[in-house]
Amino acid sequence: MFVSVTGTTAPGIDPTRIRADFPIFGRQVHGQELAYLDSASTSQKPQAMLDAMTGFYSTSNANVHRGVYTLGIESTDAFEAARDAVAQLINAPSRREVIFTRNTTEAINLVAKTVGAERCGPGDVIVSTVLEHHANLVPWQVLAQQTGATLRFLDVDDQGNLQLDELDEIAASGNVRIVAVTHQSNTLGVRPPVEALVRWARTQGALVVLDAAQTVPNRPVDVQALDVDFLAFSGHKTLAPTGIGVLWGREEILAATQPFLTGGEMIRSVALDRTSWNTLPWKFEAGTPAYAEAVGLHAAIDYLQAVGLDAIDAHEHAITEYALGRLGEVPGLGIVGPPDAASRGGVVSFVLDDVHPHDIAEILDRHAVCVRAGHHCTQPLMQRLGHSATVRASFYLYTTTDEVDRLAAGLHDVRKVMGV
Amino acid sequence: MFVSVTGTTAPGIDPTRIRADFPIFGRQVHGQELAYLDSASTSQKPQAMLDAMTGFYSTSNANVHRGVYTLGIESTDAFEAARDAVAQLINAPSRREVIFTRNTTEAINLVAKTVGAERCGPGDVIVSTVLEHHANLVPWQVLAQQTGATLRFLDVDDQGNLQLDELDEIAASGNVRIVAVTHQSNTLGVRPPVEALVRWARTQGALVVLDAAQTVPNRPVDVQALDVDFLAFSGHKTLAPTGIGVLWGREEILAATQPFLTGGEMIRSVALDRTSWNTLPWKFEAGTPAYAEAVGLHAAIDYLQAVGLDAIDAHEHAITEYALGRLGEVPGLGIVGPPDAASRGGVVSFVLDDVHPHDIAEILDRHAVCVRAGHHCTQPLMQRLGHSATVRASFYLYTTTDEVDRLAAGLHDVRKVMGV
Amino acid sequence: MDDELYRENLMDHYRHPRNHGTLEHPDCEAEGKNPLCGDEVEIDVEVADGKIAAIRFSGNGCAVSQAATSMLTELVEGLPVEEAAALPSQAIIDELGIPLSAMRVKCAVLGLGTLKVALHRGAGTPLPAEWGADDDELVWG
Amino acid sequence: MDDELYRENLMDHYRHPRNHGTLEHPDCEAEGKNPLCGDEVEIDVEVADGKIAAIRFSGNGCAVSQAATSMLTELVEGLPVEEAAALPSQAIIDELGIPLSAMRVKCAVLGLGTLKVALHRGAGTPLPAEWGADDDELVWG
Ligand SMILES: Cc1ncc(COP(=O)(O)O)c(C=O)c1O
Ligand SMILES: Cc1ncc(COP(=O)(O)O)c(C=O)c1O
Repeated sequence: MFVSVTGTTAPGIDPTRIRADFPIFGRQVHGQELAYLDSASTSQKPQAMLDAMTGFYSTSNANVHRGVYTLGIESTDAFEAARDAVAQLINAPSRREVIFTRNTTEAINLVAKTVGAERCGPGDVIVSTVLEHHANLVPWQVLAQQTGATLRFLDVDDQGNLQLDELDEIAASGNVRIVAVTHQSNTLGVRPPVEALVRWARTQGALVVLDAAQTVPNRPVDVQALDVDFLAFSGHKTLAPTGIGVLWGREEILAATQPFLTGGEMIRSVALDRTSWNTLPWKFEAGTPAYAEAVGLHAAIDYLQAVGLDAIDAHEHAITEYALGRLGEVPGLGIVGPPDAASRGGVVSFVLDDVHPHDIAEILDRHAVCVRAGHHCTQPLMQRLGHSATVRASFYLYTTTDEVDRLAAGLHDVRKVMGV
Repeated sequence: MFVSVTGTTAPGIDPTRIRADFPIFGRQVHGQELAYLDSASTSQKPQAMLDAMTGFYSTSNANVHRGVYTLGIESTDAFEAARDAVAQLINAPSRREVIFTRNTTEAINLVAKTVGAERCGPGDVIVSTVLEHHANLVPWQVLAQQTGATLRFLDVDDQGNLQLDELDEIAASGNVRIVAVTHQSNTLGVRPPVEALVRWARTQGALVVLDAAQTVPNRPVDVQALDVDFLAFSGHKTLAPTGIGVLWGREEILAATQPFLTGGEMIRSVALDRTSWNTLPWKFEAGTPAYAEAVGLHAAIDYLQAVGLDAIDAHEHAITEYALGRLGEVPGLGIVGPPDAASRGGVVSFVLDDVHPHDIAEILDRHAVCVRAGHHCTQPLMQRLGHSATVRASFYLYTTTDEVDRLAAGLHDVRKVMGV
Repeated sequence: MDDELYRENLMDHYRHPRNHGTLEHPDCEAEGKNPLCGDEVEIDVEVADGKIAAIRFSGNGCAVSQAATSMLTELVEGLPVEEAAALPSQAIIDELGIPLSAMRVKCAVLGLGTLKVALHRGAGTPLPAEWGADDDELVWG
Repeated sequence: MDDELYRENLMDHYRHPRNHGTLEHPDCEAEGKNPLCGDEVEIDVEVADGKIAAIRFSGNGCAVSQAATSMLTELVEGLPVEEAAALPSQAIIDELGIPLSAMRVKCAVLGLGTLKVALHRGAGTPLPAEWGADDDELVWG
């Protein structure tokens, strides 16, 4: 194996050394070190990122794009350098295509409420999947209701593998305008066949919106290789602060689209009766942006690239394989989603006999093991798979096999406490 | 005078001591200490606020409203405690009325695109003023275009005082639905007669949207005493981080209004064909919120309240009076806006002979004096007053008379360099 | 591990719920749901002489929600309807006797809320404002 | 104060702009605007034998924008049109000889951009992509 999963030896990632960069791992819960297995929900933050933000506030803070004085210039430069870092991270053809939002959710709403609203109407079809996080589902539901377009969902099999057999029927049912799909399910870790879907969307003349909230954090993502039209992700899942996300979109589409929010920054000139818009990317960034968070995102990207996104991907794969093995030893435990580590990310959902996931998560917390319990903002998927809730453990560059061992040990204790 | 403006003696604020709490004032520009006179654009940050955010990330960070584990509970509690602090700051009747946004701009857009879009149509009238920041002007322009409503602007006199003489004519012209007005002009510092406007709006059955971006930071603001329906402000102007703002709105209106952005957090339940919304305030907060920024905002509010908003208001008033005096000594300098300190905030706009404001700001920067030059996101106001740009100095709790003296000295140098 | 959280009494109610099932001829009934967790309970009540003569519940969800509802049925059986309808949340939290986070409090009071909805429906009295649809994350049906 | 920023040469051009005014019979003309700052310039050009025979400008704005345009007119007078149309931004920045922030660079190149728009219009050639409306904050009319 390329990556050490014992947490101590080269080559690849040594999560134990990485953990030393994250101050929260100095924290104890119930007298024990943290086993933080909820990175699919949000990531922890390296000191370097926190220092970058604090340092920025302490030396260069001023509003961006406005001041002609030194601080204002430094602040603007730092903000725009973060945009360059994002463009480079996802291999965007142009920095003008990188729009800062609050999070993935706002990024997808922005597309739905601008490009989507302009392009959809009765007779048109929007395609999504039952795998989606609510963020890539509800905005399309609302768009369909508001425009009269039809919303169709691709189904999954019982392990959550996306089914493409309805594509022909969907194509025959109307003009497919938008295909909105996740790059990786936040609940199951499964990665749908995005390439095939993109090829099909191209034959339909449809735009593809890729929800990359679960993949930009942990492996190389290249918008040009993916050949999608829009891509969204959240800073807080990529070691960066809350309050910042990214929408990447093709320049020719964004340039031809009316703005979303309006106000300062995004205008060229304003008269009482008429306003003209700024150029890209600022046309889509109304008001004072989260510029200090952008500085934090830049530092987070630097950190991720210094570790190496290929290495992070390999580490997550290895840890997931290890976790599937350890969880397989817990009697009564059922994996929800694909049973193997192939073509999946660092996320494992499971149930344990008829013990309620909340009880499991709460008992695990007594072991300082942090996992999520619930529907993971994917209620339609849960319903499709016949669960009201699951427990989810998710991994990242700082996850050790020791944490996985503690999860497994905790689950044995859950069985004891709950008497199963 | 209640407040010392010499910066050293009691009672009231001692800005010199306050500055010690703000790490950026340790910074030098061109070998000189900062004279930061651009707080109307954004505020500087106290160490206590930075520490609160870093401390939060280093001990309790987890996604909110989701985890049943200890970190998730602490994180949620911290986020919701920030909401309570905001509610208390502006005397909101209920915490359910406090919605976190990115900034003032998003808050106003939210109102325009939900309540505004639901309530406006042909024959309806939206009233705004030529004083407004673009953030409280362009969204209403767009709303008028999209709904067929008419947008009317109240004019100002040559000093920027709002004129109410057209109200009868406007009332006769259609159903007045929304009155959007600033609590204080960010360009002139002038405070329009909001009370009279609210009384008039009540006779029309119109909703009042108050842009309080320039007042929440520096004096007590009470939504119940103001009797408005919506109020917006930005964290970054109130000692808090970028990436967070607040919309306060009346509960009965918000409860009856469809949501804005959709996705996680803001739902109650999601099926493929139908979604029901969460209760207030979360119905209007889609996706992972800027929860760490909320923690920062909470610390900023604590800091402001420890200093005392009445004292800050008095200090700004005193500093403004002092500045108007010193600027009056500069030959060729013309104040844009009211010439006196009565009923205005800590903002002074001016021009100097025919020297371009950008040249002024750039030369002042060589003295480490930070001021803004331009239209201050109020192009219609500038046009109305016959200026293409002004220089703006703005003050806050950390502003000293020494900084004002350095501004004045810098302006004498500008005259020399520019040969006027 | 510190298993204060899942005390024996709680686990006993969870594994052996009291008054579990349904009533043939309930005078009032209601169901409650905590959509965030997926906890569900249904409660049937028979009233005689202004008192709760019989009560049964069914449902599924976490141990806290189900045990709390089981305990609740024992608490209120025989009580005057008004008294049961006025039972404070703290009563049931005390009965559970474990530390509860804000999120788990919702699980704990789901049964109580559902009972109150049922009783108010039976009496034809309006629901107190704090049990209204827009005031809490729990949903009644 | 360190007045490197506003060197004598720059201030001289600002106070005494060269080639200021308009032409009676320009072969081509254009105006440029920097909406963020409010800087404006108008440029008239007479072409003879493929060279810039005469050039005049008017406008208002900051010292950098006006001085840079004044310097520009001296730089290009007599130059072949193609050569002037290919003049790099750096040429004018060097001519100013002062440190410029990104924001001030826009002021500095406003005149040059406007001249290029005029020359391309006169020659009937399309504007190079980098001078297109959506590619820069400057606006041409
Ligand atoms: C009066 C006023 N309204 C609105 C805004 C916009 O604030 P933001 O850019 O934080 O959205 C500002 C600040 O620039 C302002 O001063
Ligand atoms: C796949 C996926 N999409 C969208 C989201 C929403 O992200 P955010 O809450 O940051 O907007 C998430 C995270 O919860 C996610 O995992």
